[in-house]
Amino acid sequence: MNPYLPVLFIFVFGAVFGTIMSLLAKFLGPRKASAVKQQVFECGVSGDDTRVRMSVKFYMTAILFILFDIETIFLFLWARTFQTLGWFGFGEIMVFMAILLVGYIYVVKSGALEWD
Amino acid sequence: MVPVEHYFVLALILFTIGVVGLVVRRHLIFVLMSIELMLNAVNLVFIAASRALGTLDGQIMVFFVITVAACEAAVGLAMVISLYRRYGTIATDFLRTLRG
Amino acid sequence: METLAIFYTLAALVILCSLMVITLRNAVTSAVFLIADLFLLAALYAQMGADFIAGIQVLVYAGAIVVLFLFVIMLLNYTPGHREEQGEGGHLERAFGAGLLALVAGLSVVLACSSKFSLVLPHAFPFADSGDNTYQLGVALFEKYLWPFELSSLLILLAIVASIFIAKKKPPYEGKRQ
Amino acid sequence: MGLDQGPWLMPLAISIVKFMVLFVVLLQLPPILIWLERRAPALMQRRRGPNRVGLFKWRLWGLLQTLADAIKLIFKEESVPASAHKLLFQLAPVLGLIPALLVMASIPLGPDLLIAGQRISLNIVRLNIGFLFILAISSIAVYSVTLSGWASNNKFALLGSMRASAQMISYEISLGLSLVPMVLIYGSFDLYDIVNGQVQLWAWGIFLAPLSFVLFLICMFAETNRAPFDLAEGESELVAGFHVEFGSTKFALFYLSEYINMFALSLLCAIFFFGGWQIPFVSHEQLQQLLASQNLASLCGLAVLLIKAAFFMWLYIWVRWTIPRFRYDQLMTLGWKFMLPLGLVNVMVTALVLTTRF
Repeated sequence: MNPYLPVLFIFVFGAVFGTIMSLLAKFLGPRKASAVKQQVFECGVSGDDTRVRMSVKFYMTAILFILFDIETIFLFLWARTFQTLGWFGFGEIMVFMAILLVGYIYVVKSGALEWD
Repeated sequence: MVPVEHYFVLALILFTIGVVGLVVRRHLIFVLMSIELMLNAVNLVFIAASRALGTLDGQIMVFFVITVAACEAAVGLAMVISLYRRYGTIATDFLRTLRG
Repeated sequence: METLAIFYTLAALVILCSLMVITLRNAVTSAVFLIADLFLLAALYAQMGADFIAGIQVLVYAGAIVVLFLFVIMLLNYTPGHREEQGEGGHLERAFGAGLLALVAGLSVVLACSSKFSLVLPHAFPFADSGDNTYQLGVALFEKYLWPFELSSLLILLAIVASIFIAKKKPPYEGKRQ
Repeated sequence: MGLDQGPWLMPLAISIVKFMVLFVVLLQLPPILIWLERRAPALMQRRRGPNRVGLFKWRLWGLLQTLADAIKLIFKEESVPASAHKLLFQLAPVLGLIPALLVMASIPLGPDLLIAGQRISLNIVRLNIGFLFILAISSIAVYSVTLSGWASNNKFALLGSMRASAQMISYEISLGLSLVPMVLIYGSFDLYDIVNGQVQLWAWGIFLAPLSFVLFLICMFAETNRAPFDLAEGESELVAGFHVEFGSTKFALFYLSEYINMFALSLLCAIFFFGGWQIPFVSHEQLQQLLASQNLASLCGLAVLLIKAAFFMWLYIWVRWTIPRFRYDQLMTLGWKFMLPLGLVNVMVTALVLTTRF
């Protein structure tokens, strides 16, 4: 059997179950919609505009996440093969990480990780 | 077994959709997403060819393409942020007037 | 036979999602379809025996790059009712795009129907999938592709420095926000 | 790879049956855990906690309180904000549930059973890439958080979701890095191989890679947005974070996936660092001889794994009432300036030790 077949099944099952669950409330619960009830919950402050100024820090976190995620992938691949590669692979990955360490130091120094 | 040509045709269609998105949309975010689509079309060709030829080189190329795509997205979106903070818009039509 | 059916289903979904990505008005829904697209492509890769690549496709592409896209879209203050006000492509571009798509669609139908279309590639070559090709992939990467591997670390370094530098730079005046 | 790999109908049917059993068990998790989360702090703080709801004259320590809550939750009126994005508002809870189920399904729960001459493995999804699949799938869970905040078009929800997703992605790196030494030591991505490498007590992950364990434990809490890292839903500042607009069954879905994720991470912690279903000093073969039955021995293994995982579930609750909430800058500093370098050093040291030994 293709090992991805159960994955497909669980995917479909989760989607169907989740949709049914979230639609269930429409039929079981009372339905008395009113304009006030359908406002967003903002402690009495009305207005449906979410133009919040987002901090650019969130975005910097996401950038760093991508780049270090790729590093992790390379590390995983190396970890899987390192028993055959031995010292050679170790040296290779050390160079790789040393180069990325420069980037990490730059990030720390540049203050991109300082949340205030 | 699916013949390798099928994958190539699919990749061709995917790439064309990316090109069309690039031409039609004038919003930098969509432009970048179209580029991701095009890169994915290339990845598909690499993997299909790698299987057809029975080598792993294509898969390793995909590895590098994904690395490049990540870097491209990071730098590209950094520029989007920077442009938006500076001019308040990221429509390519407007940005074209910045020449010179 | 089933394999072919699965391929056609996946391919149709990929094309559908990609079209959604470039046609939808709202950037967030577009990004959601991009996620679906990347997922389906990962399924195609897995079907071709490239498990590890499928894994990193989901992990890096669907799990990280699109997160970045979403973060930027939210940073640009897209709200659910929001549509981009300005800067849509003109009629010329639209006509060109539609024409190109029609051309390629026609071409691919012709290609799919004609039995003559066959590349020089020895297709249906038995792929060396002895179960786990992650190991072989790793060995190939770290031995044959040693230099590209090391150079990719330089690329990542450059990307880190460049993106942080560009995004961090404060604009000379914080104005002109509509 | 395709469907043309031998018979598929029967194995698929077996997988579906196994998954259904698992799913029914998972549905019991939230009621029991919520009950525990109310009673345990009551015990710690010398009060009673909810203890009234029971059947007729038996109070059952208030165990039926959560059942009553669940019924109430389902029959609540659902209100969708008028300015919300309707489609994504529906989609977000489902997007959280699917990864949780997939992760749970790919964790092996014990040695194989032997029923009617057929080997039945106690896991459902077993792929070539092993636990990389788990990492990949759990990285999708972030969208549930991000999209739910955005789709509800609410300032608090948006802010909470941005915080929560930034936190999740930050700690995902450390989570991945803390597992690299496991691959180095046991030489495989397959969770079965990792457990089979831990037969001896001294070969358990916690003894071979103690730093990995610490990192993994911290990431466990951060990834599930639990206390002390629950500031994404800090009641006092952000009302409830990303799911403030979600009520009724959608809220129940968020809860369900949160508890499934907690359980999955507890199981993974037991598998990676505490030998999975291995019992110290008694190997599976010895146990088989002792009990004179393979199935009994396997069920013993399952029970042992569940006990180990239960400890970590208890730890979740324990920590929640012990350690105060972090501040957001502290959280990010911890993630990026301590966990990440420590994880890298951990990988290097493990590799160095292993390479010199070969």
